[in-house]
Amino acid sequence: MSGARNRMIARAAQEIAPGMVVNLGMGLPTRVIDHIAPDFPVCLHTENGLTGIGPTLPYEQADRNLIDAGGAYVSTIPGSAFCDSATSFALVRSGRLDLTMLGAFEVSATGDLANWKIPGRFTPGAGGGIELAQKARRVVVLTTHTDRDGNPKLVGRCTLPLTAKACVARIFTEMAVIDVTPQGFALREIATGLDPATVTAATGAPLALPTGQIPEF
Amino acid sequence: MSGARNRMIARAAQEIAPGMVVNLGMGLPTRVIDHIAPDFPVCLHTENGLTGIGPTLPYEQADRNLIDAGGAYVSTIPGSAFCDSATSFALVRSGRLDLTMLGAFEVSATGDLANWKIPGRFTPGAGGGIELAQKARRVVVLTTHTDRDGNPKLVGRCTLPLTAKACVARIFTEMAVIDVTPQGFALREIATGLDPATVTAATGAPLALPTGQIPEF
Amino acid sequence: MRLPDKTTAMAEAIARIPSGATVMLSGFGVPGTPFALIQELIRQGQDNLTIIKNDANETGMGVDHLLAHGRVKRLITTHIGLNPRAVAMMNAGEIEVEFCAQGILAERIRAGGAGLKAIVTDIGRDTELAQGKPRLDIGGAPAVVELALRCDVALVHAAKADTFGNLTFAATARNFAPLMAMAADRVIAEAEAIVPLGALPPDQVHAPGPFVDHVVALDTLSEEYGVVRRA
Amino acid sequence: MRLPDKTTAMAEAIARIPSGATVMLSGFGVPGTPFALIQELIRQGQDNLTIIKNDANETGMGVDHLLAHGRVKRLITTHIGLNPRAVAMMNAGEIEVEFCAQGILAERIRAGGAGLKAIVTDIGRDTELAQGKPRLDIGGAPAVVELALRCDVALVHAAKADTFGNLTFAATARNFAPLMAMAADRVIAEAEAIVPLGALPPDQVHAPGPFVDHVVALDTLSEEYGVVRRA
Repeated sequence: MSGARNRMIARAAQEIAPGMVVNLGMGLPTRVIDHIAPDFPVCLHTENGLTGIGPTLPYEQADRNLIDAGGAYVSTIPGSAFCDSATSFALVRSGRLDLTMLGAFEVSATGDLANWKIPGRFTPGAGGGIELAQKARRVVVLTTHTDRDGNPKLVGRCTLPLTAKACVARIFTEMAVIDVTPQGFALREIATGLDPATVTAATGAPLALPTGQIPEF
Repeated sequence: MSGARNRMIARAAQEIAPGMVVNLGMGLPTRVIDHIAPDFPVCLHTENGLTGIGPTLPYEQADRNLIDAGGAYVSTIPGSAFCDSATSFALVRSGRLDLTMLGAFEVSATGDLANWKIPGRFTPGAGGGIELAQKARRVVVLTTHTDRDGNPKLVGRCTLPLTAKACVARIFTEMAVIDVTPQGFALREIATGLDPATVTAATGAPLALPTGQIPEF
Repeated sequence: MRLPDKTTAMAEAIARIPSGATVMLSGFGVPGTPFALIQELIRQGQDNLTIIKNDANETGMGVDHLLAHGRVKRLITTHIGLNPRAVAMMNAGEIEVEFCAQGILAERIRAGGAGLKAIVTDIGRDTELAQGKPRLDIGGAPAVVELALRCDVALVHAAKADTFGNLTFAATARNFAPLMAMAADRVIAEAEAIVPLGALPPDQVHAPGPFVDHVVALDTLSEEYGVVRRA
Repeated sequence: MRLPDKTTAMAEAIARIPSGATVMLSGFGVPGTPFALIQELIRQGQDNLTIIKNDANETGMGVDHLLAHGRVKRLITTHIGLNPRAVAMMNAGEIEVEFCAQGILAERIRAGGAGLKAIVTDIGRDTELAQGKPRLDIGGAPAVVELALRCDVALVHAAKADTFGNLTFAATARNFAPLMAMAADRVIAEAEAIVPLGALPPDQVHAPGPFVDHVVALDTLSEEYGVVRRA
């Protein structure tokens, strides 16, 4: 993984405030866990029925019955609790989830998220993504700035089937930290060594630049 | 309690077939428990969250946290389980309750049951009665044949607010065992020493008599 | 990662309840009723409350104190037959009472706790309890739309709580507590014992900590919590 | 009173499933999937099945065997991304797939188990998953009516079962099992250990015995139950 991507993940970890209940989606978001200090007060939730996720375990130490929603073998910490799938999503839908970090195929300038279906190519199903995107108190996205073909993933309007409308507050990419504002995308921070014009060029919708110095990560 | 009433309760106990899940409502139905043999295979359910009710306990042995829905201090047996109120009624509504025995203010010749409200006089609320009456696979009623003023409780049509329509299959009183049939009330068994004319006179709707000998209880 | 500490002094927790609030109370009869939190609510004086509880307890206990002190505007319940004051106040128009089938009350609370808008059921279809409620045809049969219930604050009684708010309940004292603990903007749990993180096995927790905001220790149990001697 | 014995031989229990049945399978990935009951179902040959499961497992495991043997007509699920065969069969029109938001699948199953007709939710409102579903206005906002799901037979995996069918589940193997165990006309539970009545403390039961019809002992656990070694 590139240095910029690692710095993006470390930067995303700072979104987590003390005392939060947080769900980290599959893929890049899961890596955020490596940047949370052991004594940091936070409850990590996984939708397959665990509150209080502990460190990921290697094959030799894994419990066959204890995984996260991405299939990784995880552990418990003092104060963890298991619950069934209905209770686990009750927590999500009733507003107890302070923050979720999700992956994306596309994010629109109005915060729409598409991350579950590429018609004709890949339809894995939405899993728990719709509820996480629609009901977490704050939704941030971790994604590469462009897809494999170099096309922007930050777009004016999603072309793929939606996961949820107007849900994304902030986007972390290897290039930038970008907020979704009532006026559209707004650049907040930039990867060290990049200039704003490069980010703008890789973004599929207008990107408002801050006045003055742009913080780097 | 009169001998006839005791015999009625003993007779009602015979409704319980081996392997059933049974809920015994407040009042007379609760007394049925005294007529179930210790080795009889049955699961008694109480809607406040216990499957597998054990014997009622005297004050000195009572557990302050362990009551039935009528407020009696009960006990567990090997294999009992506690659950929350939602799960407890899930069992009732989803068809897992084979039999319930309920009290009644009125039962109609079409099996309508009224047992929760006497407008202007007594409105305690229905508690769990509506769901028990509407969803148990078989609903039988245990009641005095007439009210305190001597008025029939078995009537052509209920005048009191209904608990559930067309739910009662059989009625046990101190006078008789009476089925609700498509043709209305039908006498099945009679208390020892009574003649059918007395039962008919105390019943507020036509009562079909069997041909031949009427079994006694 | 470590899990935050939610232990709170009782007065401080109850002070979060404003007058006019909707408050859920766990308990079916005595078991599970948060008598101590109710007493503190009475001491602090909040009034004009909407109370959601299975029953109105009995004379001199729990909800009855709130009624006697004139703190209740409205009661959503299933059965008040054991509390003559509740029946009398209802008949006199001093409180509004909304009756609900017991399991439907449980499901409406659970639906609120599960972030659902409503449930659809045929329960009570033929009764006056369904009057005025929206109807829906499901598979050719008429059904009733029962709206989800949420509240500002839920007060629940637990046997044990850890400092993060994981709760366990004793025997039939569980009843409505795990449901109400999901359905409130703020959940205050009183516990007979507060145990350290890790003392409750994760597969034996009845209400997960993330739903709970405040854990309040009960130093002693008042007489109300005891076995009721009946005639 | 004593509680009835529901222990049943595996072949006898599975023989109650007819071809064409709707079958729920517990499990989220490996944990909780009733691999042994699925293998017996394959051995007996029932086909034309509607399967309800969170996911389609992975190649060579659980649901994948049913797909490979052509036993599945329809799959109601949330995510099949880890099973290329399921994706390919769906794309080729060899199976029908109904996708559901994961928590809504859980709630639809639970609603079936709770004897409700439907739930009303705003989840998926803006997605194609809600297309064609009845709409309802709740408090001025549009919501979707999601029908309750029930099945002919639920196959669930338990860590422990007593002879009456009280079940406990290990860690995240719980997931859909307690819900499916409520929502079936017949529930068959395979258990890693069958314990005598009284061995499970009544406040630690995850699925109460009255919901369960058959308890099947697992003598050994096949490789499918183990930890998956990933690249």
